[in-house]
Amino acid sequence: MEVLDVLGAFMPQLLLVLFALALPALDYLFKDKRVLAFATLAPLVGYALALVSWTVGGYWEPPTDGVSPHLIEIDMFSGLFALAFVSVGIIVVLSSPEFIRGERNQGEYYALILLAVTGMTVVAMSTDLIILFVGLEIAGIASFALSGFSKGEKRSAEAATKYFIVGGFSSALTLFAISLFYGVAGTTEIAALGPEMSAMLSAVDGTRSVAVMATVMLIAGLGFKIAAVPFHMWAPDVYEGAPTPISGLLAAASKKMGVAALFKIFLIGIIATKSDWDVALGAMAILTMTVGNVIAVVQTNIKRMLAYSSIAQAGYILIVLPIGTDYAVAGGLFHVVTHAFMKSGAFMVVAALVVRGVGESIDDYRGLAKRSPLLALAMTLFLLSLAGIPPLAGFASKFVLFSSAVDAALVPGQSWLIWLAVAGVLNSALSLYYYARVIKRMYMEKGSDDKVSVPRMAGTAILFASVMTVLLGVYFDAVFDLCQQAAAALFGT
Amino acid sequence: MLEYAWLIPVFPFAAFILISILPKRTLSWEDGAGYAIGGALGAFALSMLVIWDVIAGNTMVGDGPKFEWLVIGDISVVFGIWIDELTAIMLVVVSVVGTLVVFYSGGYMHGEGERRRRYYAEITLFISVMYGLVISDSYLQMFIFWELVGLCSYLLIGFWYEKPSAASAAKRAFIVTRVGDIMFMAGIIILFKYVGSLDFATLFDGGAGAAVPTDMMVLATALIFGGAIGKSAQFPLHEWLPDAMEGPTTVSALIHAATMVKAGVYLTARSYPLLVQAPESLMLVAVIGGVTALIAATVALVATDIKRVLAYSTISQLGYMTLALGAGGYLVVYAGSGAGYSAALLHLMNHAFFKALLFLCAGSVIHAVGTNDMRFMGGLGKKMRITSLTMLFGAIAISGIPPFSGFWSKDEVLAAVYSAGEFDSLFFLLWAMGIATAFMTAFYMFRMWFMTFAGDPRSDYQAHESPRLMTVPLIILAALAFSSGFALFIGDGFGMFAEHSIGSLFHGAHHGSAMDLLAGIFGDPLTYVSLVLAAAGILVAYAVYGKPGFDRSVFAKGVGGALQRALENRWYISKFYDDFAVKVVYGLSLVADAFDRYVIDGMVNGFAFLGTKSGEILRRAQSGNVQRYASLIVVGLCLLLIFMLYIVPWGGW
Amino acid sequence: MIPIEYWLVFSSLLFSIGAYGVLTRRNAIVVLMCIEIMLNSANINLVMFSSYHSVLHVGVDPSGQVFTLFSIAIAAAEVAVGLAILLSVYRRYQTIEVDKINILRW
Amino acid sequence: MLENVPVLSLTILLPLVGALVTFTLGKRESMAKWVALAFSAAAFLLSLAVAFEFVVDPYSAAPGELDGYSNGYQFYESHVWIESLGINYIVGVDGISLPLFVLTTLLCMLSIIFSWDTDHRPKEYFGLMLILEVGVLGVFVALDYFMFYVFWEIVLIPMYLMIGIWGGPNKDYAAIKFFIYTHIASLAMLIAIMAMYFEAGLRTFSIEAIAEVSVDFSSGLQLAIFAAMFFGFGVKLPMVPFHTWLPDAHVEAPTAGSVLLAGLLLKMGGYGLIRVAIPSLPSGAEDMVFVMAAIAVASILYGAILCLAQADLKKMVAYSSISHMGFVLLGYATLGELGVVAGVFQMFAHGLVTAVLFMMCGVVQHKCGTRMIPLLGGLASRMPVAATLMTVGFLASLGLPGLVSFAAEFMVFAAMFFKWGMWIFLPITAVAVTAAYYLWALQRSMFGPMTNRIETSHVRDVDWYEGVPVAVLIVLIAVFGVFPALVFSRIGPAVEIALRAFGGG
Repeated sequence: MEVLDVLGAFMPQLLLVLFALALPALDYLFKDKRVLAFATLAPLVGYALALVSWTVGGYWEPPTDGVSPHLIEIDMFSGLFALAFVSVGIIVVLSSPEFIRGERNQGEYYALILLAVTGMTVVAMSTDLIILFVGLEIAGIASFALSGFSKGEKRSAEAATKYFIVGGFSSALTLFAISLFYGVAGTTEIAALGPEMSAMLSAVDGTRSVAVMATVMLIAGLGFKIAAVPFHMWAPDVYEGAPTPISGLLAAASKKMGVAALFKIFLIGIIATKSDWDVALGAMAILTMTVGNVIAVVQTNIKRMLAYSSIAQAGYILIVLPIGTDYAVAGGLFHVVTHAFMKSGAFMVVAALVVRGVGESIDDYRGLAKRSPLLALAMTLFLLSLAGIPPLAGFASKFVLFSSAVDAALVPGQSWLIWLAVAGVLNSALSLYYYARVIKRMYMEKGSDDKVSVPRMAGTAILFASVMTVLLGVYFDAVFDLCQQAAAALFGT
Repeated sequence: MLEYAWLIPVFPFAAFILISILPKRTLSWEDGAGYAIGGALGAFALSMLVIWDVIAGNTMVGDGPKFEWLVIGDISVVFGIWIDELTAIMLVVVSVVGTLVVFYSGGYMHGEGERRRRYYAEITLFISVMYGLVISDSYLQMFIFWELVGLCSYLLIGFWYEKPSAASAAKRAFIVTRVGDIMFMAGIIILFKYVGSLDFATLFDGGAGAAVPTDMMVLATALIFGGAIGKSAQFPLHEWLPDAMEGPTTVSALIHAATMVKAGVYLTARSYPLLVQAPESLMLVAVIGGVTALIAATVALVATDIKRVLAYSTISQLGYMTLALGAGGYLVVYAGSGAGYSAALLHLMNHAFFKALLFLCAGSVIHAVGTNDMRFMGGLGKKMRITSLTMLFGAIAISGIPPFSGFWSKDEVLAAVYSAGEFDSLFFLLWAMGIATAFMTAFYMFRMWFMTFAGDPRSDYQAHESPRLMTVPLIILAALAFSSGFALFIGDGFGMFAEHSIGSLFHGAHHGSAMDLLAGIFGDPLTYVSLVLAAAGILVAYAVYGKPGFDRSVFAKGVGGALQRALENRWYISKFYDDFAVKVVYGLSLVADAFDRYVIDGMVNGFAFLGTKSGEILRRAQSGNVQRYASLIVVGLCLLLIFMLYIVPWGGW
Repeated sequence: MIPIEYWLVFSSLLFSIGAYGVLTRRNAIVVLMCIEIMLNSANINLVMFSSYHSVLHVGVDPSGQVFTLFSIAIAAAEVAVGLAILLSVYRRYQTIEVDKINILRW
Repeated sequence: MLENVPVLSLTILLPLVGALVTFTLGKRESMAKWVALAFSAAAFLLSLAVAFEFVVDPYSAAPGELDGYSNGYQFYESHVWIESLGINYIVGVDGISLPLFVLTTLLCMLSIIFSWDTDHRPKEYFGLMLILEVGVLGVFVALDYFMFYVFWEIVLIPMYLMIGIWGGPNKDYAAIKFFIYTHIASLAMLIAIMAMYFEAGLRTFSIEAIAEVSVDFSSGLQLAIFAAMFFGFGVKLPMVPFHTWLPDAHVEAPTAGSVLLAGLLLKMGGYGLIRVAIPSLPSGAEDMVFVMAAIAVASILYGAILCLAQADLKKMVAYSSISHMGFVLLGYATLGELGVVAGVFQMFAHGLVTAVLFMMCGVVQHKCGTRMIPLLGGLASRMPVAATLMTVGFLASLGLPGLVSFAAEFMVFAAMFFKWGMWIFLPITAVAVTAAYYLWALQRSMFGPMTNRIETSHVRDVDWYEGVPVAVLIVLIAVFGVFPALVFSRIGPAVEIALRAFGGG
């Protein structure tokens, strides 16, 4: 039983992996491929319920004993991230059956989704650079394969190639950075990085440049994951080429994995050197949101537009790092949660429309309000939420996020942080322009008169996402409370 | 009785409401003339009672019923009624002329059909607010009615709105008088600041007046007089009044001769307790009055439109009153005499009667002939006996021939101006201008009369005498035009009115009996100067226009020609305003519009364009080549490295 | 013992060579191999630092070595998926030259 | 009668419910206007009840006599909303918000009546109108910054859609410009709100609670926050040079949209300044006084001058709003009781008057098919009632005494003179310009000979659903012009509280 105790903390992951392994087998057994989707949903929903009952209700305590304290740790922080990842997983899986109907090897598709989610949760829980890297790679490799899943699609293959090459390159950067950190700190445990490194730096000359190099390479490597400018170039291509539900997964979950990793490394590991990297990251955050939004303005493909909007959202979250207060982290987490719903929701609407033969061009959305009022309404909700219009979820989280910059800027000597808030709100306004353009197409222009019905399962996913988008905007007390607990957990206070 | 004086405006106002909202069928005779007459008569009756009370020696100055208009903190604006002798004079004018004009309208507007309803609504509204203006007990209340009479004037000038000239004249009248109103408003705001109240009772109390610094008092009184300049059509804001003749003649008679345009004079008279504290303002009043009197009279010399002649004459006579008030102020300040003041008031009343008479006669003529242009009239005297006779009464009265009313007041005015010269020799010049004006007045009035009634018809028309509804008011007014000057012999040379109205400032104009007064007037050589000039004016008019065969082209030569052109172009003042409005103001607005469109909005659009354009440019970087993407990662990495090592190396390791 | 700088220079060179290859080689297979080189340079670092830490610290620090094992396994998996993707690309594009794969852009 | 009834919440809720009902009508589209009218009328009646139950001078009332009374706010409700951030649901009205509150329900109801013949997507049209009403009402009663901001932003969406769907030919540009321009301004305000929240350090967004602390903020910070708020509210107001969204939005918006835009949305800016910015940040306000005054005077003059150049009747009215809202700002800039009360009253007055103007522009548009003044002329003979109503509206707008705007304008001028003396001659000239452009427009469109530049044979007079709302408004304009004390007496005490920080005004 000791083995099981040791693995106790890994139980959820093991469960997911188990199902992932079983799915290809199920693929052979059942003709009705929807079974696969339900089989995928089962562990995800179970996991989600467990997480909810723990984080929200406090009815269940996750196992935290065994070796896990050195490698992974289940706390509010990881729990919240895991909840976000699993929620996105559920939404993606729900809208997949209709989307990939007719594809071969659907079992693998679902299995890969489960694996990707597994990897992400591992990253969120990791306390050690080794396990963090492993998690990144599990999720990464699974998503390389997923983005190339539509084998009949030229674009899908291309997306996979690009994703894979840039992803591999970034993995190498990350690994090299980790190796350097390991070199200057002598440990791979995240919490010990800072103290050990300080000791080493004062003991050995010339290590500063190595440490800076390591920091920079880590920013680059993880910057790839969250698609921060200038490491973002892959994102639009991949989001456009990948199967739409997978684009949703990448934008809403995979990116958040990068955020989790960044938070852990920068805010726990090397927080001691904050004054070295905060301006650089602040500048990068502003650059990221601006470039993302500015290019999104001129996009004509909705998936590409959403991709650029994701880049911008990454910029918003990035401001947490230079601010570095637990309120900011809570805001960042909150935005991770809300963004998970609104961005995946938006992609799922696109997916549902693709299923019904509506194209991916923004112009194809003309008159959608007449053709499918519900989908148009849901899309409007998601887009307005992304733009930060109250009383929707995106507003609430952006409010906390930007306010954390204001909060920190009121501290003497840090007033430059106000520019993060200013850049954030200006970018929000800019983003409104292209979101509103889609709304305009849907509501103000005339399109074809054919009605568009809502695919049932995708509809469920969209409904779920929209309910959450509204709920988290109107009443977010409980969730924000969780985020604050999670932030406290991250800082260990 | 006085505490019910606030009911005076209520009668015509009720008529206004009824005429406005009653369904067409229930409106009786002439589409509401009945209601209008009823309202006017009600107000007339009540006014007479009030006047009776005033003559009996009762006044209500600051102690009547009150209406709290608004309160902000410790500032409270309260309205009430103010009845004194000055009010009584205006009440006489408004009630008599107003009632007669409404009667007259019953005949004059007969042919207007459906529109009569609007006419009666507007004219009753006017009468109502004019009463309101007269009985106001604070500057603000007065200003409110002041603007409302302006509104009615606007509406009635534009009565025939489909005529472009009428629509334009209405607008012009409103805007030009509003320039004056703005000054008025600024003036009372100044008083408001220093005294904290706009009640006459507070302001005219000597102590409150001391609260205002001297220069501010000069400014405030000058600005308030600015309101009078606009409303009473004084130079340089006088050009709207001739244009206002586009309205029905009844309107010209009532509003633009007898009542509303007197409001400016009334305001100046009302402000006397303040004006006498600011001699500079008094001089301004006098100069403006003198200049106005002269300039308007010159233009009237050549006008061919019968109503325009009367309009310029009105302006000129208003200038007289203003001049008298200005000079009277000096007399008050330096001699303690109210002669100028009482002269102005007497002239105000007299002028109201004879000018209303002249206008209504002109209306009668126009009604009969169908044109305003005197060049196409002539020879009407035989066909329109009553009209020509009553108009002759008016012309004599205005020319200052004794014993008609105009003589008494005009003589008093000139005498007052002359005696003010004792304190500032500028008044001698003004007196000279007044005398010259008297000459011209006699000339152009008889020119008009001769051109209209004498000689032979110069065009084809079937003229006939107007109906009784119109001629009876003419006869009544003619009687008044003859007799109202005798009011000079009431109460110390009309000075009773002055005395009570401005209270402690001075004592009666002339002490003594009527015989003393007469002796004073006819014992003064200056009286004969003006008489001779008036008679000369009439004679010249007869020579040139009354007798056939005079070659008038002699005027059109040389300097005379240039002068005539200048006069026909109204000294180019109107043109100047038009140019100012069209070229300067409208030009400015066009420039501003372009500025708004291209500079301010251009910046907004520029930002938007910048956004999309930079998006287009940045988008090109997304070449689709994955190795470029990877290269950019390396570039970014290097930049970050440089940034962290060299640009912002905060240290901390 | 070989001075640590030598190791660092070596691994950095290796890394740079790999990176250069990724950025310039047009054949996707070669790009794949260059990524492996980069990963391996990191592995060298890990192993090297592990042994140096063992000298500096009291006792043995195995985590670098362990890490290397993990990363080798991951690299293998990555190559497997990568090759599969390249195969699928070849089917669609009839080429695996990375600069020809660019219908997704702007 | 209204004790223990959450009447303000109900008033906000009613249109919301109405909107949901309207949206779910399905095929029964023709029912939409009835539903909308019913709910907006109910809200109007409720707000009237509030107005009648409102205690004019709460300071003279004995303690305990007033239920739900807090700091001058009546019908006060307070509930915890988001505890972790200190966000509460607090509503209440005082003398400043009451006139605007009633104005909102009134104008919404009248606009719905005015839009009676809307047949293009009526469900959405009336539903959005009700949502707009919810937002505006919320802004006027919210006493919590977060709530305030939420309602503030809710307003944008229905207006964006109204312009975008039912707008004129250039609607795309106008709608997005309106949306983004005013959104940017709101965001500036949002940052200011955040700064106040954190600097106060009370963990509450309650406007009252923060105001108690924020008056003692350092003057530099106050200035910064006030500047941000001023920008946020000022764009909405709108102030020169941030006004260019307004003419575009108005020209393209459907008539009812313009009515609500000018009648209510602009008021939100003015309301925000006096509810939030000035009382909470006295030192900041004092430091900005000259900026405020300069901008106000510029708005008054520049707006008026621009009106002269406009050929589009509606655009002219739109620019006139800039000019008239400048008076609000000018009143505030004096930071004295007189000016501020007058400014608040001017908002109320402008709400009534501008609604009439835009409705009449709408009538001209509907009946003649164009609003371009050069194409019009002589319409008075074909549509006498419309001409009369329009004339009264124009006269009210140019500040004719006896109508509602005069009291406000006069008192603003007085307040300005009290404070700055002769500078008054700058804005006061606008009075003449205002008269000029209104009367000139009237002359060219309604008077003169009948135009032959457009087909006029089919031009009719106003329909009942157009005439009734305008007539109601005109009656109110006259009533409040003669009895402004009805409103002033309620505004006064509230402003006194608002200006407490300035040492008794």
